[in-house]
Amino acid sequence: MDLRKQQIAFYTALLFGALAAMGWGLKTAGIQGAMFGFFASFTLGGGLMCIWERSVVRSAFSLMATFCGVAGLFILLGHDFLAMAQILIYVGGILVLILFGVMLTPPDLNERQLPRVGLGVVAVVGALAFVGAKVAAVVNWAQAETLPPAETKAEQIGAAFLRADGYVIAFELAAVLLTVALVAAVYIARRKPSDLIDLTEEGGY
Amino acid sequence: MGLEAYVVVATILFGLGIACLITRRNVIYVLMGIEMILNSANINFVAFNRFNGDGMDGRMFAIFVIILAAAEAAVALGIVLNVFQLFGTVKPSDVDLLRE
Amino acid sequence: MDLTFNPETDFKWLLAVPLIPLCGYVIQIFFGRFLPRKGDWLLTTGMAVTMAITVWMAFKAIAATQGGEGFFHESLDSDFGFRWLYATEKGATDPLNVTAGILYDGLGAAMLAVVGIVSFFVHLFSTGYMHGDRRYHIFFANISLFTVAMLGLVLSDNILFLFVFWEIMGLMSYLLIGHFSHDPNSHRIKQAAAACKKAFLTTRVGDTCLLVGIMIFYYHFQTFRFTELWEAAQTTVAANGGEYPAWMTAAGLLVFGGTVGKSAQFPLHIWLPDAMEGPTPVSAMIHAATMVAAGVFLLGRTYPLMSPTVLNVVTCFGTVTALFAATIGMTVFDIKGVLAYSTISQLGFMVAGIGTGGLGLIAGLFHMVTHAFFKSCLFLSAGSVIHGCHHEQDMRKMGGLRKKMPLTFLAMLICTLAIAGVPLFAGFYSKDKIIQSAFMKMTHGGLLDGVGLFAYAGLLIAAAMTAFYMFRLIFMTFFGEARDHHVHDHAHESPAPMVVSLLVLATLGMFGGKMWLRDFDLMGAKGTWFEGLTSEIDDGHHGHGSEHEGSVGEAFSIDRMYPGIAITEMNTYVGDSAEHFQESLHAGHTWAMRGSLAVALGGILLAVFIYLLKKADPAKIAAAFGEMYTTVANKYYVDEFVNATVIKLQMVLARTFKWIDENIVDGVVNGTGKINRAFGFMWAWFDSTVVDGVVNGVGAVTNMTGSLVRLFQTGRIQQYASLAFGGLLLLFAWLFLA
Amino acid sequence: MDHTLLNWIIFIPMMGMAAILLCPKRSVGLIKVISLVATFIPLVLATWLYFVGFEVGSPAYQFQFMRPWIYSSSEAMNMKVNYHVGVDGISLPLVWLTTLLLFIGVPASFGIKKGEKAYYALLLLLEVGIIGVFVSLDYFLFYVFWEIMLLPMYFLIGIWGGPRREYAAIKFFLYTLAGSVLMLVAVIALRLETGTFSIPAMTEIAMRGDLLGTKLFAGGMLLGMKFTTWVFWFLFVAFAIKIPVFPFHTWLPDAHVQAPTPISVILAGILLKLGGYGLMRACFPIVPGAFDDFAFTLGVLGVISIVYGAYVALGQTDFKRMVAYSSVSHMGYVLLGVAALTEWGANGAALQMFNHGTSSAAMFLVVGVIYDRAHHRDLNGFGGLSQPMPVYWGLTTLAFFAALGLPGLAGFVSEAVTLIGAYNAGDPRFRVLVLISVIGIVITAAFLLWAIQRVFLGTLNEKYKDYPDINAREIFCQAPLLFLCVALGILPFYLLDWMEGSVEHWVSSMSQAIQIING
Repeated sequence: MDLRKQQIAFYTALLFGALAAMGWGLKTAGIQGAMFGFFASFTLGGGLMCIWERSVVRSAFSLMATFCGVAGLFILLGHDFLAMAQILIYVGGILVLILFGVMLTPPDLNERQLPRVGLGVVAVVGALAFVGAKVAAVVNWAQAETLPPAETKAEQIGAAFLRADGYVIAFELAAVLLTVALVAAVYIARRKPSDLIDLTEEGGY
Repeated sequence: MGLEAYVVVATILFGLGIACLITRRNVIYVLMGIEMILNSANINFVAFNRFNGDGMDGRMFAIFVIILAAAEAAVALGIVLNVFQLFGTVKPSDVDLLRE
Repeated sequence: MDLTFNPETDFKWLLAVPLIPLCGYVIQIFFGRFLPRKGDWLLTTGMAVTMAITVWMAFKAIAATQGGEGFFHESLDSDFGFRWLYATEKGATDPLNVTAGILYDGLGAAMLAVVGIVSFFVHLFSTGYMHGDRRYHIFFANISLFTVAMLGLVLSDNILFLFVFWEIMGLMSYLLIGHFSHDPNSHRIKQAAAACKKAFLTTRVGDTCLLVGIMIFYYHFQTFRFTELWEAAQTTVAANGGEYPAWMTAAGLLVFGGTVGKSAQFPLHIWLPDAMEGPTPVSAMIHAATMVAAGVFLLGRTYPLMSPTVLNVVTCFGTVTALFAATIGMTVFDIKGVLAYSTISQLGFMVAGIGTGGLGLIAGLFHMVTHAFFKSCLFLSAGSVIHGCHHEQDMRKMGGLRKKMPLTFLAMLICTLAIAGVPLFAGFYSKDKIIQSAFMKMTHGGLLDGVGLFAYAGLLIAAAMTAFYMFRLIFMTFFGEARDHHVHDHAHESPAPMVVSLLVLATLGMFGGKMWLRDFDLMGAKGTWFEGLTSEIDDGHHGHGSEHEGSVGEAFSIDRMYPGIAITEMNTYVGDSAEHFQESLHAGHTWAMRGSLAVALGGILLAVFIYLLKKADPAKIAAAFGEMYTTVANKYYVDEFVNATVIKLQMVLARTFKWIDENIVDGVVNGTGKINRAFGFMWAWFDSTVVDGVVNGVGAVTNMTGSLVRLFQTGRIQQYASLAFGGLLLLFAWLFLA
Repeated sequence: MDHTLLNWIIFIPMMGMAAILLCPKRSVGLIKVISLVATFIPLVLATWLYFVGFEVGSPAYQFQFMRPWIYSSSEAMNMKVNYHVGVDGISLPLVWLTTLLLFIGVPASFGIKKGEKAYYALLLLLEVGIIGVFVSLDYFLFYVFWEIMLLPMYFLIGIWGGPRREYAAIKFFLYTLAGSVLMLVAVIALRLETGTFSIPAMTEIAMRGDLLGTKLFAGGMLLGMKFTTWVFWFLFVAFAIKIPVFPFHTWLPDAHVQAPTPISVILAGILLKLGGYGLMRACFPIVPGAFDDFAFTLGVLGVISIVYGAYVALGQTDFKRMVAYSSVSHMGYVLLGVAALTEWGANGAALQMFNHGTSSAAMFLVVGVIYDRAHHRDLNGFGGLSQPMPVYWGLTTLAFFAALGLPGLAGFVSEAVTLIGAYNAGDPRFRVLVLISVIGIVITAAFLLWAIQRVFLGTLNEKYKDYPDINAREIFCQAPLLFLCVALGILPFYLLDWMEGSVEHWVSSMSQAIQIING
C-alpha cells in the first residue's frame, strides 16, 4: 500500500470511529452523550494522528485536536474555566512552543516506521485495556444522573487560590515554579555547549 | 455519561502518550507524548472531582498540572535545543551520555 | 626537712613528676628545632627537676619504713583523681566510670626513683652521644614522652591506665627504635625500619593478651583499681574454698602474656635484639632499665591475682628465658647484642623469681631495681665505646681499649661485676635471693617440686653463663691486643656529659645493693631497704618469727605491698608448717649463697681462662660443639621459625581473604550484575522484535564487558520510559489481579 | 518545643547551594568563599548547640521542631507526615562531626579543577541530606533525607572520581538504593501497622510490645516468619549496607578508591556512621524482640567484619583500598558493641562512630596528600618519604596510631569500651566473639605499621626526593581531626558525658522492651 492509500484508510477509519462513538453516545445518554462521543473521538483521534503522522508539524497540529477535545470534555464536566485555561495554555502556549521547537530542529521524515509504531500502540493500549478491564470489573462507577449539577465559577477558583485555608501555598508554589522555569529555560537555551562539564575528560582528581 | 467513560478515554489517551513516547525517534515526539499523558491525568482529575464531589481539590490539581506542563514544555524545549547543539541530532537513542 | 608523706601536697608533687616532661615534650615537638641547641637543655633540666622530686619522694618512703610504718598511699583516698570517661554526671562509684588516681607505695617509690634517675642520666648522656644527629630535637622529644609514659605507668592506680601508659611506651619505643630509619646517612636504615615495626607488633601480641586479661578481670570484679582487684580476688578465692577458679588462671595467664611481650620473655623475645637498631641511649633506657622492666612491674602489681598454676607457668617461662638467652649471649659478637641477650636473660631471672612467689616476689622486684642501674650503665658504656670507635659494634674489631677509655672501662667493669653476681655489688644481692627463693620452692613442704628444681638448676646455670659472657665482653673489648688498628687508633674517651652519666650510674650499680641494706649487713640477713618498703619486717605475726627476727623470712607477709591482702594464704606455700618453712629458709639461704658464689666465680674464671689468658681458642671450642653451636649462634632459629609459621600464616590468610573478597563476595555482586545482563539480553530481544526498539542496544549490550554500569545504564530515556511503564503495569496487575 | 536552630543548621547549606547556583560559573573564588561560609555557619551553630544549648546528660530529644507536613482532610488518605527534627545525645556528636567534616571538606577540595560550581553545590546538598538524616524524628522525613544524600554522592563520585568512577558510582548507588528499597518497604509496613511515621511514637509502641503485625497479616506471620523479623531484616540490611557490614561491604573499597579525597573523607567520616546511627535510632528500638533473637548473629557479623576487614586490608597494595578496608574493620566494632546491648557496649559503639569519623577521615586526607604529589597509590612504589616530608610523616603516624587504637588516642577508648561492653553481654557467647575480635587489633596494627614502613621508612625512592612537605592548607584540613584524636583520647568525657543520658536510656529501654516481649 502506498503512502497516500495508507493516509486515506487511516483517516477514513478515524472518521468512522468518531461517528460510531457519537452514535453510541447518543444512544446511551442523549445529546450530552453525543457531545461526549464527539469530544472523546477528537481527543483520541488527535492522539492517534499525532503518533501516526510522518511530519512533525502535522503531528503538532493533530495534538491541537487532542487539547481541544480535552477542553471539550472539561466543559461537559461543568468546568468551563478549566476548559478555557486548557485552550489558552495548551493550544496558545505549549503548542506554539512545540512548533518553535520543530522549526529549530531538522525534520527526519524517515524516522517513523509503521510496524514499530503500530505494534507499540497495540501493545501499550492492549496492555492498558487488559489491566483496565480488570480494574473496571471491581470498581463501582458513579453516574452523572445521580449528581447535582456542577458549579464552577472563575471567582470561586480565584478566591480558593487566595484564601489562607485554601490553596494559597499551591498558588505561590506555582508562581515560584513558573518563575524558575522561565529563568531556567532562558538560561538553558542561551548556554553554549562549551559551558557544559566535559564528561568525556579523564578523572578530575 | 458516567465516570467510567471519562476514565476509559483518559486511559486510552495515556496509552497513546506512552506509545508516542517510546516509539517515535524524535525528542519532540517525546515531549508530545508527555503532554498527552499529562492531559490524560487531567481528565481523570477533573472527572473524579466532578463525580466524587470532593471540594475543589481535583480542579486545583488540574490547574496545577497545566501550569506544570507549561513550565515543563519551556524547559524541555530549551533542553532539546541544547541537545541539538551538542549532538547535532534530536534522536533520543543517540543521546546516551547518561550511560557514561 | 619533713620526711612524712603528706597526701595534701605530695600527690600534687607526684602529679608534677610526669607533667614536667610532658610540658617539655609539647614545647619540644612544636618549637624544639627553633630553640638554641635544639632544646636539649630544656628537657634535660626538666628531667633534673623530675629526678629531684622522685628521689625526694623516695626518701619519704624510706623514712616511713625506717620508722617501722607501712607505706601505702592512694590519692583517691583523699579524693584526688581524674575522672576519665565521665566528668559530670556519673559519680566516681559508678562502675561505668574509670577514675584514675595515683598509687604511691614502696614498690612505686623505688621504681619511680629508678626511672627518674636513669632517665635524667640518659638525657644527659644523649646530649653528648646524639650530638649532630639529623633529628636531634625529635629524639629528645620522644625520649621525654617515653619517660612521661613510664612515670605514669608507675604511678597509676588502676590497671587500665597502666595499660594506657604501657602502650604509649610501646609507641615511643617504636619511634625511637626507628630513629635511624629516617636518616639517609645511616647504613642500617632498612633494618631500623623493620626492627621498629617488629618491636611494636610483637609486643602488641602480648598487649592484646593483657587487654583481654584486663577485660576478664573487669567482667568478674567490675573494677580496674588495683586495691579493689586484690580484695575481690581474695574474696573470690575464699568463697571458692581457697581454690582459684579456673577463669582466674586463664585471666592470669593472659595478663602474664603482657609481660611476655613487653619484658621480652620467650617466645616473644625476638623483638628485643632487633630493637638494638635504635640509638644506644634508647637501648639503655627503654630496652634495659625501664620499659622492659614494666612487665615485671606489672607482675608485681597483679601478683595477688595470680593462681599457683599461673605462678608455676611464670617460673618456667622465666627460667627458660634466662637460660636460653644466656646461651645465645655467649655466642654473640655484637657488643650491644651481648647486652641485649643479657637483658633478656636477666628479665628471665626477675620473672622466674616472681613466679616462685613469696620471697621471690621481693627478690624479683629488687632485681628489677638493681638491674636498671647496672644494665643502663652497661649500655651507656657500650654506647661510649661505640661512640669512641666511630660506630663500630663488632667486638672482634675492638680490644685493648682500656687505656684509651679508662673511665668507660671503669664504669663497665663495675657493672659487669654487679651483673655477674660478685658479692658487694648490687646484682649479687638480688640474684642471690631469686636463687634462694627457687631453692625454697624446690624443697617446700618437704617434697621436691619439679618447677622449683627446674628453676633452681636453670637459674644457677644461667647465672654462671652470665658471669662468663659478661667477662668475655670485657676481655674482648678492653683487654688484649688491638685487633683492628684503624678502630683502635681513632678510639677516644667520650665527652664529659657522657662520662659523668656513666660514672654516676656505675656508682649506683656498685652501691645500689648495699644502699638498700639497712645496716650494711653484708649478707643481707637483716633484710634490705627495699624489703622494708614492700614487706613487714618488724613483727612475726605469721608465726615465723624466731631467731631470724627481721629476716627475709618475713617477706612472705607482703603486707606492705598489698595492704589487707593475706598473700600467705594464697600463694604456693599454702599448707607449709612453720618447721618446714624455717628449714627451707635456712637451707635456701645457705645453698643459694654457695651456689651463686660458686657459679659466679666459675663463670668468671672460665672467661679469664679463655679470653684473658687465651689458654683455649674459642673458635675450636665452638667447633667442638658443632651443630649445637650453630644453632645457638643462630638464636635457635626462633626468628626463622616465626617468620615461616606465624608471619607466613598471616600473609597467607590476608591473601586468601583478599581473594575471597574480590572473587566471591564481590563475585556475588557482579553475578547479580550478570543476571541482569541476561535480562538485558532478553530485553534487547524484546525490544528489537516487539517494539523494534533499540537495535543498537544488542550491540551495546554485547559490548558490555562485565561492567556493571552498562548493564543498567543504556542511557536511552525511551527505554527507561518503557521500563517504567512496564513496572507500572506490573504494579497494577499485582494490586488488582492478586 | 519550637527551636528553629536545627532548621538553620540543615538549611543554611541549602541556601549556600542556591547562592552558588546563582554565581557565574567562572567566579570560582566566589564559589569557594560561599561554600566556606555556608559550611562554617552550621559548624558554629552546631558548636553552640553542643556546648551551650544542649542539656548534657538528658535522655530526651532536645531542640525539637515539629510542623505538619503532608496531611489530608480525608482520614483514610491521611499520611500524617510531620516535619519533625530534634537531637539527643546519640545524634548530636554526629551532627557536629558532620558540620566539621564538611567544613574541612571544602578547603580539601580546592585541588579540584573542573566543574567547581556543580561540585560545591552538590557538596552542600550532601550536607543537607546528612544532617537531615541525623536530626529527623519522622520516618518519612528520614527517608527523604536519606535519598537526598544519595544523589549528590553518586554524582560526586561519578563525575569527579578516578578512572573507574562510573563503575564505583553506580555500584555505590545500586547498593544503597537496594538498601533504600528495603527500608521503604519496611517503613510503609510500619506506617500501616502503627498508624504513624513518628520514630519516637513508633518506638514507644514497639517498646510496649504492641508491634505485632497483626493488622497487616493474620497472626503477625508472613511466610512463616514474624512480621517484626521481616521488618528487622529489611531495616538491618538497609543500614548494614551503609556501615558496611560483611558481606555488604564491597561497594566501599571501590567507592573510596575512585572518589576524590574530600569525598572519601566525608564518605568514611560520616556516611558510614549513618548506618550505625540508623541501627541505633531507627531499627533496633522499633523491633527489640527481633533484635534480641538475632543479637548473636549481629555480633558474629560484627566480628567477621573486624577480623576479615583487617586481613583483607593486610593483603592490599593500594594505599586507599587498605584504608577503606580498615574502615570495614573499625565499623565492625560498632555492630559488635550495639549487639551486646550493654551500656559499655552501646557507649563504645557511639564513641567508635565519632572516633572513626575523625581518624579515618584523617587517614584519607593523608592518602590524598601523597596522591596529589605522586599520582599513584601503590604502597610498594614509595619508600623513605619521611626524609623529604618529615611533618607529613609525623601527622600520618599520629593518624595511623589513632586508628590502630593506641591508648592515649581516641580510637583506644572506643575500642576498649566496646570490647569490655561486649564481654559483659548477657549472652556468654559474646565472650568468644571478643576473644576472636582481638585478632583484629593485632592485624590492624600490622597493616598500618607495614604501610608506614613501606611508604615512609627505609631507603628513599629517588623519584620522590624533591617532594615538598605538606603545605599549610593540608595541615589546616588535618589539624582539627588530629586534635580531636588526641583530645578525645585523653578527655573522652567531652563525648561520653553528652551521650551518656541517651545511651543509658537506650539500653535500659531496650532491655525492658525485650523483657516485656519475651514475657
